Amino acid sequence: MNELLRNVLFLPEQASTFARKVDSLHYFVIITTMIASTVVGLTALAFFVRFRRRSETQVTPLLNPPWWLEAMFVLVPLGFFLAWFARGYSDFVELKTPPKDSMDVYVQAKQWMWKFSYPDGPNAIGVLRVPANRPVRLMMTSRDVIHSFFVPSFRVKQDVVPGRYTETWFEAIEPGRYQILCAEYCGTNHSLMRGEVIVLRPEEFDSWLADQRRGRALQQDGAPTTDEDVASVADLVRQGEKIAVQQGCLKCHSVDGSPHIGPTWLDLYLRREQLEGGGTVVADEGYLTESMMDPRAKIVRGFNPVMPTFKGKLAGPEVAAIVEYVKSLRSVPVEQARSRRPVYEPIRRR
Amino acid sequence: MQPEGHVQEHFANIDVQRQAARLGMWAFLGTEILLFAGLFAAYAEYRALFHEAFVLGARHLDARLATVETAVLITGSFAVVMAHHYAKTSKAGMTCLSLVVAAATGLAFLMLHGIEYWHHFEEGALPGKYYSFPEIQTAGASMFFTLYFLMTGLHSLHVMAGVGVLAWLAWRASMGAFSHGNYNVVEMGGLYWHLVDLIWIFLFPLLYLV
Amino acid sequence: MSPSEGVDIAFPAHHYLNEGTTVRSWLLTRDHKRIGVMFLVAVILALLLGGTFALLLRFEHLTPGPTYVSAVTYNRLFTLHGVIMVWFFLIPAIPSVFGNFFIPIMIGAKDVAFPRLNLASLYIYMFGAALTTWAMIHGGADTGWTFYTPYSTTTTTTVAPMLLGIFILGFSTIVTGINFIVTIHTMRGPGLSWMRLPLFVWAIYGTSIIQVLATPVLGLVMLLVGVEHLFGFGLFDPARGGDPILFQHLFWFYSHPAVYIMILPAMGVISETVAAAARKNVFGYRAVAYSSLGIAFVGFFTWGHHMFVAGQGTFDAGAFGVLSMFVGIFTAIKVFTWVGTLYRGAIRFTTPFAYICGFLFFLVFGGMTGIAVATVSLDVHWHDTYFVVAHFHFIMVGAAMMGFLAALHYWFPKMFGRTYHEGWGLVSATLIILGFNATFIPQFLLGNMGMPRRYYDYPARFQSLHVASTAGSTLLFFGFMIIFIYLALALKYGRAAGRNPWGSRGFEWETPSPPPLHNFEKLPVFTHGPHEYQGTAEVPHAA
Amino acid sequence: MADSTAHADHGELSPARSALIYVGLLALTVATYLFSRHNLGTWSVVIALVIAIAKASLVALFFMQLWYHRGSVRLALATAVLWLFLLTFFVVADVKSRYPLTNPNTNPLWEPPAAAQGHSPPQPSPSGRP
Repeated sequence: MNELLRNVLFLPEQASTFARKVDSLHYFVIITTMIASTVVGLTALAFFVRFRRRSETQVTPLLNPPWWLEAMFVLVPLGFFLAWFARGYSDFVELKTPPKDSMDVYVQAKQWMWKFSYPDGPNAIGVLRVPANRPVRLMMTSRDVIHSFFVPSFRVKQDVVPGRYTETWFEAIEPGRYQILCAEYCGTNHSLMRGEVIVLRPEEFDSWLADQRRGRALQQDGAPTTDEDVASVADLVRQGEKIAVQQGCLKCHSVDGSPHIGPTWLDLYLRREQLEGGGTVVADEGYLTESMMDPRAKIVRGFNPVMPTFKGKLAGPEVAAIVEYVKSLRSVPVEQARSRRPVYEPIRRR
Repeated sequence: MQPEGHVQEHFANIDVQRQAARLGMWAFLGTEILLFAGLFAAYAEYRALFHEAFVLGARHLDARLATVETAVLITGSFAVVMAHHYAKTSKAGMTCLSLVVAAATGLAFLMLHGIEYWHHFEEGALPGKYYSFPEIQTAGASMFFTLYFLMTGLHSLHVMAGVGVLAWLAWRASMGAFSHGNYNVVEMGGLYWHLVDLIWIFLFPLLYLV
Repeated sequence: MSPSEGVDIAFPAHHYLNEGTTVRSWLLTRDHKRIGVMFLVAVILALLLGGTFALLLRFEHLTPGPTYVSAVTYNRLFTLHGVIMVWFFLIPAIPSVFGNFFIPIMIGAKDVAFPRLNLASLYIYMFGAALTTWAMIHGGADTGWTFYTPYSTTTTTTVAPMLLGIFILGFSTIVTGINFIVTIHTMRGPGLSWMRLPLFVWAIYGTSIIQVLATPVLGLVMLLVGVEHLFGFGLFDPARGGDPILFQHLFWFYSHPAVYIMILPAMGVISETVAAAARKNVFGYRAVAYSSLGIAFVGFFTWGHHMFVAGQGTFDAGAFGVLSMFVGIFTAIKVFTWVGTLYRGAIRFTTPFAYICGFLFFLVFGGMTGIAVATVSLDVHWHDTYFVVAHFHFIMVGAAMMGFLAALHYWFPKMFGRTYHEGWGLVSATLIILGFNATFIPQFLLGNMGMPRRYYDYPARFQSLHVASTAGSTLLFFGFMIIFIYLALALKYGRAAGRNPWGSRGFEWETPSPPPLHNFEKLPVFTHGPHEYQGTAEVPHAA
Repeated sequence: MADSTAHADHGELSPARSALIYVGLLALTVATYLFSRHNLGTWSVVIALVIAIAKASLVALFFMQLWYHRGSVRLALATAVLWLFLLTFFVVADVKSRYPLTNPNTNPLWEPPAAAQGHSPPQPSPSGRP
């Protein structure tokens, strides 16, 4: 039945857990719509044939509906609509709250291409590799205008707002290749901004990831971008360390916890810092990047404001790499596979 | 318009015509309120986001000068109410005088506001990419001044339009056009001026005091 | 009802058309009927222009790659199609043409409340149209009619003049809205209480409330985008802390009520024409009257369903989702009433009735798909795909256009005193209904397959449906051409229609057609509601 | 829709009453200024708005003579103010209930779009795509 209806309505295959749930509501809504409109059309035609005008001076009675008939005709559609809303909204909230153990992928949309970077894995242009049967959370941002990440087979779509992060998640259920399209108008080649999600079996994915991390598979998937040097070093964290050394961060920030000119980076991530002018701040990605761009905004108590600003000197991906590097400096040993942050609380509880 | 209140041919009587004019004016005032509604919504959102920058920005603005401006506008409103009263009791001279006073308060408001703008131009507290004000550097500071200039700028445009209307009414009053039979136009001009004052009554605390 | 051929009816000697025949008497007229006719000409020109853009878009989609237009031109074409059809045809169509012409006649008034303001509305519309045409010739914007920031503020195409053109046009809508509200409130004839008002007047009253309360926010948004585009104030610029989603809030706060500005007058027309075609009183007058107001008020609470996937909060998504469901019930009441009016009526199949049938089917199907798209989880897949394109074209071309054509045919005898050729009317109606289905049913399926909107080049798997849709659109185009041909011919060669060719008990059929300058020989006194046919049905052409 | 056609204005705004209201408005203006001098935290917003609403209703009811005209005229003002509140409420509710990182200022990673400004959209062919 599901396959029949899916083909009749030209729906793409259901390749994610969310797709199957949405399609069942979809069938119910579309079938009710078709029935209702044909019933109205046929009744109108039946009334026409039955009550056509027989003579010019024909007299028609004055009829007004009893209140209950009118009330029924309001409440019955309203009942349908509210039922659809209830089911629809619960699915939507579920789509908006990614599960705790989902794998993190950073997505960067840029005028007319997609770029995916795994926190502790490789970068890729236009091709997103994900393991099957595991939730994947996408943290998406755009470099210029609003785009929209849309995978028809997963029934998932989320606008990508410039300068901010929007998030969505999906759990692919069967391996295969599924097309990514941009759904929000973003300029001349909005229609050519396509990509591909390649769903691999979990063990296949882990071996691919391991290869990438060892930097062996050097050739990049999809087309290399011309105007941006794609980091060849597989590991974003190691790349962050390389940049931190180049930029001279480590001259002031120690990585082993010893006191230095600037606060140490060991266990810095998610630590509550006491600020100079009173008040505290949690050192999350936001604070880390802000203190790189605008060091004097929030000074940690006990340190003097000597840090130069890196605004304009560090591009977005480099800042992200340094932030990853800071996050990886933990006195507790780093678990390779799982990424634990940022901590997600379901939206409802807050 | 003949002096004794010309009833346009398609209205039943003078009262219907006045009620029609009043309803039409109020519908227009409704559109003005909604025009500013968009800006109030933008103000509410950005205040919720950049609370710190908005408080610093408000503290930086000259609240004393703004209080004087509010008093000036309220005086203008009072003058218009008196003009309406005089027009109804056919005192052409007093109507013209109070309308001139009202227009003068409008000009005074614009001048005071001009001084404020000049002050901001000097110190570089300008909207968007022109923002180069050293004192407030927190996130969203330029947003406060963007909203400040948009809201007060749009309001000043309306004050200018109001002064134009009042001047035209004053000129008509000096020609003796308004009397007990025909004071409706003064009431309409007054309604518009009161709305301009009403909007400033809300702009004043939101931008200068909180 | 095709007027009986035999009787030759006298064409009234004096009427508003030959009151003054100089061009100056037309350009400076304060007669609401002439302003209505001038708006009709302007609106039809806009329809033709917008329609040709639609055809260009459809032909471009015959093949996936570039067919005959470059990407930038295609983006400009769909922007212009959107802007012209929304602001220059659909919003002014029924209120400014038939509202202007018939509201004073229906409520027994000589003219609208502010005649000079009414003429000003026409000239503001002309000025806005001229500015937008100038912007169109100079490249025109490529941002879509929604002007989403930050693309609209960072694109290098001429966005500012088009924004100014729409800003000015907004005033024309506001002024028309104010005019009608005051006219209906203060100038009803003796004995005409609110509950005896014709349903078309109720619909136009609801539309005017939306026009007056929603259009200022559009004016502000156009101003803000223009200022941001030219001077970079940073209100929506993400780099300076601005929020592009705030623009969407302000834009859709206007644009969703705007779609009710487009559909509500059409519903008013259908309420009139159904009662006249079935020669029966409307089945539940009070429900239809209040539902017009219901749509006008509740329509303002639902704009967020355009932004479910734009990054909106889950609370807002839920609130807007529920409220969108409530708007649907008012349309449901109206549909129930129209079908109920046909029950035990005396229906004659005329061209307006053909459009009524088309209207009913498209409104129910379009409306229900609208509710489906407002169901939050389904919208995630459908948003910005051809499913949404098909939904709003079902409502705008399917319902609002059918309403406009029904009004044009139903009131053509009253406005111009002549009747059109009934046979050609039915031919064009069938062509349009079939052509419309052939154009937009495939687009529903395209949307399901995941074909995004505003795509110049598309993956090959969508091609067959695009070709079907293009074929349908040519059918639709020919349907419209036939209408304009036989209506233009009827202007000159149509038979004199007489006072009441349809035998309708609407108030507007009391005056001769075309009506005299001040609408009535003597002011009517209202003793009963409209469309009350019980008792002896009046024989048509009683002079 | 209370019907308010053609009925005489009952009662008038006498000069004495309008002078009284004028003085009241000035007093409220000074009061709100004084309140704002010392920072009362969130209370300062509430007080400022309460005083502003009081002043606004004085102007609307007496100066604009809503006190003397019933019906549709009041409805016009009430609807406009309700729409203002409606728009503001949903915009702020959206900002509060959004995914936190979608709001501005928590992510200064974003540098000014100097690159985007210079974008000339009609690039002949997108990088690397057919």
